[in-house]
Amino acid sequence: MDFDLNDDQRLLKDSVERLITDKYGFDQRRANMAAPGGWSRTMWAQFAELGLLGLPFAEEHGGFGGGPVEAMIVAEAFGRGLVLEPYLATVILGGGLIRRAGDAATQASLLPQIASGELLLAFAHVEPQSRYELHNVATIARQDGARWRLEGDKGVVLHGDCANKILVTARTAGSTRDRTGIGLFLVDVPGEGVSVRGYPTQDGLRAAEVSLAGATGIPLGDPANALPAIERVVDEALAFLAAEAVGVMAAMHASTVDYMKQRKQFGRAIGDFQALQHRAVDMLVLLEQARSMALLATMMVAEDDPVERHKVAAAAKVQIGRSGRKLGQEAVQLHGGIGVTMEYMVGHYFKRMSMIEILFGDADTHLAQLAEGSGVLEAA
Amino acid sequence: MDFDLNDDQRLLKDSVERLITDKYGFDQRRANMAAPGGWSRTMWAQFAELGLLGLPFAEEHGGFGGGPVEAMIVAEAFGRGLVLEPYLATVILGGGLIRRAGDAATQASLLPQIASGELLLAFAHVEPQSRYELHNVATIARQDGARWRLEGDKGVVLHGDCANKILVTARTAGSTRDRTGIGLFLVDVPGEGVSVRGYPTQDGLRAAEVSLAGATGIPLGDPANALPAIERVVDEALAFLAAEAVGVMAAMHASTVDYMKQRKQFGRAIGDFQALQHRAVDMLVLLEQARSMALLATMMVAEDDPVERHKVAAAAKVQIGRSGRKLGQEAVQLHGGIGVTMEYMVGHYFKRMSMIEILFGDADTHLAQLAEGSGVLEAA
Amino acid sequence: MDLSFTPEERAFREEMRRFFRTEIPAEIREKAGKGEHVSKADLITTQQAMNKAGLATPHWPRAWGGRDWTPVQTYIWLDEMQTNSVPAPLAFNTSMVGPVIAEFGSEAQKQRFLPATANLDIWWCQGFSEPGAGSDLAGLRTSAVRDGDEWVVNGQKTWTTLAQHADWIFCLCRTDPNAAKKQQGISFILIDMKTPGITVRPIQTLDGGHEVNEVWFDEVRVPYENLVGEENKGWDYAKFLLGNERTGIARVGVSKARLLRLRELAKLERIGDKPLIEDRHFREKLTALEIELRALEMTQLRVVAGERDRPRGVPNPMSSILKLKGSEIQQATTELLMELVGPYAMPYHAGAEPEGDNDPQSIGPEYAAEAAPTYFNWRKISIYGGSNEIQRNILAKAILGF
Amino acid sequence: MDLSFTPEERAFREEMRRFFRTEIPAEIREKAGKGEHVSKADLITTQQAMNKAGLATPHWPRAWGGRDWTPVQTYIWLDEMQTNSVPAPLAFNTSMVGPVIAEFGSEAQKQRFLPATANLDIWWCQGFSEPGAGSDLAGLRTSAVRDGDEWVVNGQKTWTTLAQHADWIFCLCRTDPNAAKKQQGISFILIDMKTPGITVRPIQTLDGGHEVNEVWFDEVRVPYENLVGEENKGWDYAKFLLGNERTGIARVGVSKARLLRLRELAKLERIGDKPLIEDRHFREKLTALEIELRALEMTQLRVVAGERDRPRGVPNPMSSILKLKGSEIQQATTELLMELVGPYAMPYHAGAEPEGDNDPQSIGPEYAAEAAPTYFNWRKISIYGGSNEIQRNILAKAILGF
Repeated sequence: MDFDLNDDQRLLKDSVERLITDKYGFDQRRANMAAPGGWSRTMWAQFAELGLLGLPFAEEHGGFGGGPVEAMIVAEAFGRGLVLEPYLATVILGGGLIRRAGDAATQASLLPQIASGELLLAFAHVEPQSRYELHNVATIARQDGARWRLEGDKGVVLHGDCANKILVTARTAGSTRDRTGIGLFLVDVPGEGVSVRGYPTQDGLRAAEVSLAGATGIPLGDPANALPAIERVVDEALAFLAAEAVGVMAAMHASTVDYMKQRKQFGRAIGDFQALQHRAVDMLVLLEQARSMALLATMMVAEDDPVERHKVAAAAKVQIGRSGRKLGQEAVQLHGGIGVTMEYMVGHYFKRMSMIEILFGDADTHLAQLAEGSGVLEAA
Repeated sequence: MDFDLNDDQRLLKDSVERLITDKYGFDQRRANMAAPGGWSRTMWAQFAELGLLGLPFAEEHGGFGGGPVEAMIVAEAFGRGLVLEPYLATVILGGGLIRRAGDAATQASLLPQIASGELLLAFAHVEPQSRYELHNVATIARQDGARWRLEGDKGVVLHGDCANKILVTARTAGSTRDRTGIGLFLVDVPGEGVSVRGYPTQDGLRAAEVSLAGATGIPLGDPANALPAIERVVDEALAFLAAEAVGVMAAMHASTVDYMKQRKQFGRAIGDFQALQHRAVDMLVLLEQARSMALLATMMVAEDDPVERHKVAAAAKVQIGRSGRKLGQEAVQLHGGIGVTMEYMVGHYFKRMSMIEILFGDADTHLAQLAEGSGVLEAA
Repeated sequence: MDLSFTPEERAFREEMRRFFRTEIPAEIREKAGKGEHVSKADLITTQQAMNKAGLATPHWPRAWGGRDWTPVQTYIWLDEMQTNSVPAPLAFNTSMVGPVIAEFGSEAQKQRFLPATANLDIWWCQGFSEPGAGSDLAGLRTSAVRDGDEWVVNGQKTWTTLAQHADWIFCLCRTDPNAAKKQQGISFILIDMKTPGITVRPIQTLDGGHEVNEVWFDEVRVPYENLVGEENKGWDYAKFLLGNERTGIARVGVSKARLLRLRELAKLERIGDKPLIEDRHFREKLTALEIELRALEMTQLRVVAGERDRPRGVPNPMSSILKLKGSEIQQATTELLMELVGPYAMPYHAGAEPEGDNDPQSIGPEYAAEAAPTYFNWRKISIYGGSNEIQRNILAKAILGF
Repeated sequence: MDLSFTPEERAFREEMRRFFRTEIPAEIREKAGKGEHVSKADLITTQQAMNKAGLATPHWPRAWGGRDWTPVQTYIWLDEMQTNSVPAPLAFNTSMVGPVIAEFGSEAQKQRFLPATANLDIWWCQGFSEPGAGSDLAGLRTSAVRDGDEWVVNGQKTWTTLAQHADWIFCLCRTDPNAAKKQQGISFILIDMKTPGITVRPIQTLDGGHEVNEVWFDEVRVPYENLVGEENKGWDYAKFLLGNERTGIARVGVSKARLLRLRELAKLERIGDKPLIEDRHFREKLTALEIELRALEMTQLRVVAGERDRPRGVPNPMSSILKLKGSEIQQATTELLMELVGPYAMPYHAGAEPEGDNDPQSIGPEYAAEAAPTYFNWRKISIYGGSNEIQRNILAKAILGF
């Protein structure tokens, strides 16, 4: 039991935080958002240079063999910076799926391309009827000679508009909500039968609607049983998002406390008012509880038992979702008028937090699912 | 639309409040509790003298023809006084059941006895398995020649230990949770086959466990279909309890505000601390929302449509339950140490509030049931 | 005590309902009900239809179009307006500057401004808040210095709602910087927005919309006669203005319409193998909110009924409860819509911006488009018009006696 | 960063678990787990068993029975104790007066008191709070005036927990009424409860129990040598005492045991036609609380791990978070038990009182009897030991820098 970072981790943390401090101020971020595609290729190259894009991959694949703690360090810093680039989509989700579902050859071919920054990926799972269920898949994959052809509509594909390849869930057997009969297919973009319509999301990031009309897909792993690998990678994404949320929340809290010390009303700093101090304290408690859950999710995400692993990832999503919403609303409220404008960072944090709440299932959804089980405590 | 009391109502309010102020101080209440049976026969006689025991009954039955507003006035004052006497059990529940389910002769015979104070009643509906379901009745009533004999166990019968007659729900047909086949029977106490074990409840009132082993019961109304009348009377009891809760909450709130103005720490009244002021304000909002719901329940309880009537009564129970719990906990907290002792009134209010929460179903139970329906708003 | 409406009141409600449903264009009500952007032209159309029927300014003095209604009638009018998703008459005109001019203005000001204000021929905006004077409004610094027949105004106002549409602004300006208390020495001045030296800079809100602005005054010359009432008495008029007509503040009708709509939408949205409306957790959340709203409706009626016995223009501190609880409920409806919509709350629709040109209905279900913008935008409800913290201070002092 | 326990730590946990499960009588653990009254004799039995094994005072100096454990070991010891429903060693002895005597007492005081204190041969109570000095402890007024070889003590203490069992009391007394600051001029004095002039008056708590008392001192004469450390330095010792061992304050293990028990009881209780545990609403509430507790457990571990780098005896302000959240969760478990039990939470069982003589199991299900008393009694958790308001003040100042 040791919460200290080792030397490599500390180095990583310092360098990512420095990058965010130097290159991800309010104005720079706005400039990045205004770049073609809504994010900065220059930043992406810097991420590659720092080794961030290959962080979780093995050295033989151009990576650094980083584990959950390394991912957490990056996520938290990215949360503070409200990073726009497709790290979650490409490295955590795309790279994760290739690592967990792809064969050795695919890994050897694609992972180095991710690490170098050439390859951008996206993961297409949401469908109009699916809501947050990963196994709710109506998109069909049919064998056509040696090829698989995909047919269906995918929505809110994170960074789907910049991806060179999209990882698509599609059904090869069974009916829409069956847990088996789901495959994962690599689809090249642009490609015949693939149409991608990109748009900004509410937090200034990007997503796309993807239509598949007979598009060719190459199966990644078992085309009849990709769900276990997908669920594992989504748990990793939940741990990443939890840490990103901690970064976002910590920044909102710090901004609120600062603002309270500076802003004067009735001849004194509003931070002198005890009622507001106590609310800032309640925000601190929310933050620290969320941080604890993010740590726990980080600790458990490498767990092989899918039930225990998912339980903690889902619990973290519940905690983050609830704490983050409350903390974010309080941060905006305590900033007053400027909190609801685009001109101050706190509102942007609030918007990102609101989208993190939604990604891969909101708090109520995960709580409902957890409640079906036997609880989240370890029996004595 | 007029929230003012008419002259008679104002007179009633004045006289009940004066009675409470003069006769129901902390020490007098404690003395009443120490009396045999846990409440004061002298007070009961005064209630009779003031006309309170016959308030809801027709003049021909020795009553005053009071309606829901009159009941609300009494309930709220009793809430402030934490009245121990069996008014709810005898007048609202017992008298209500006789009015709603009894035939003319029964009414003519029993209601005057209630009004004069001679007759004490109790309503036995809870069973070990029933929880809060009124239609969950395992106690059996069997016809034995001209008589009905009852068999079963009833629990937590409010003021069951002082009642001369107990109104017992018993099943004449169907299975335990059927809505039909339930009768209501008058059982004399003492009586053969009736055993009553009294005890104090957590709020200092009284209740009893009642065992029926072949006891004789006289049916009140249709022995196969008493549930509609029972549900109506329980809605009336819910409206009464809502108003009583408002009295309790208002007293807790007033006590808290007073205490905050008097209690000094760090050289100033704790009421000078803004964080505590804001909490007292949040309590005020809870109180006023609860008061509004109690008013609405009062307004709707005479409604003949059972669905609309029950909807509002249940909604009031939800509101009262949630507001009351939160307000009570805050009242105790803001009183500090003395709030958790028997030596200060606020704790006794808190305990009564906690029992009101439970009576005839807690907030979660009513919310769950309401949520099955089509909502509580009136469509435009 | 009679808690039901009289037959006359019920007939009045019918009349209002019929008017709103037949005389206000359905497409405007529909847009408003869905939370979509309602244009300047829509607001003018609506208010002029109401004004024509004498329903835009019922609380004004009778001589200027008022109706001498009872508080209950005013409540019913407002409730029907909100429940039927009719955009309210522009508050700056009918609830703020209009009553102030009617009460304190000169005869010439009344003639010149009141009919045009009632009919929205003049669009007013409010110049109160400043960067350094938000909750602490009396700390304002925009100055007006007399120079012969003119005022010379310098300074900056902020959070000026819809200033981009406004023809005129009513401003609080400091006219006596040496007054003993900061509430003294403030005057209430009417300024034509076309006057040279005025600059309007938009402030983009979180949802991407343009509702509020900064307004800069640089040596702006205003006729002296545009002063309302007496010099240095502006604070009194502002208090009168803010105390006016506070019962609508709970926006019960708006929340009611939204909750009814949520219930309908939850029948369309699916969770797992069933409609969301059959999900117990969602239903319980929705029902709990409906209960809070019914209680608030009753609280509002109690305040309305109490108006009868209160002096005019003196705000009832109980209305702070309406603001607190009303804002909580309104905000909760936006959270519930976010939850209802699920992943399709994420796309940002440029069409959600006022005067935007995208088609907001092209991504995900139509009703999803407004979910996040409304959630973000409505955080303002607990901030503006006296933040909820200020409301708590008012209640602590005025009701609890701290 | 390694967030798992080392093999040594896991072995240590096994050792503790085995000890608590085999050496502490099962009936005592069962009573404590159900929230039933644990008698004085039970507490003595438990502590003496622990002391015999060197487990009652691990955080004391080694010379007096301490173990030089790492913070993580101390945490594991405490966690296993709480999770297995073992009544903790009497805090007044092992966490409060013991460490103060060990640090600041004379050699004679150590010899005389420490072994007996560790073994609960002496039962201590705490004389800090007074009617006028609760959260503002430094405002205390009980005086000790030197008279030759004696102190003469006059005044009143309150909220004195289990004073009815106590052999000795450690008191803060004002010894210099003219000190410049009220924190100065206070001394820390040990007083035999059998000394003439001491009166103990019970205070009945809401649940009907007798846990706390008023203690009156009327010309109580105490040997001068019972002063601990220096005259007028008592406030420093009190701060040392209060800063000692704060990580147990979250009572995570206690809440864990209660939540696991709630899950079991919910299988017994029926709602409609099924066990309560199958009710979605109840399950979700229970699960949400479990999640909060897991987060708190982790927060506690973070504080524990941070202890290593902190000076001894200086409280970590982060422990205020443990108190705040820990009390919320503990209280929430009592609410959940009330809800679980339903109507049978209403009967008042005289047997629930300490030393009462009724049979609490005779009305309703056995587990129902403790529901309301615990709900009522545990409201104290957010009040005593520094109220949650005081914890918020500490955090505002020490962590947020207000």
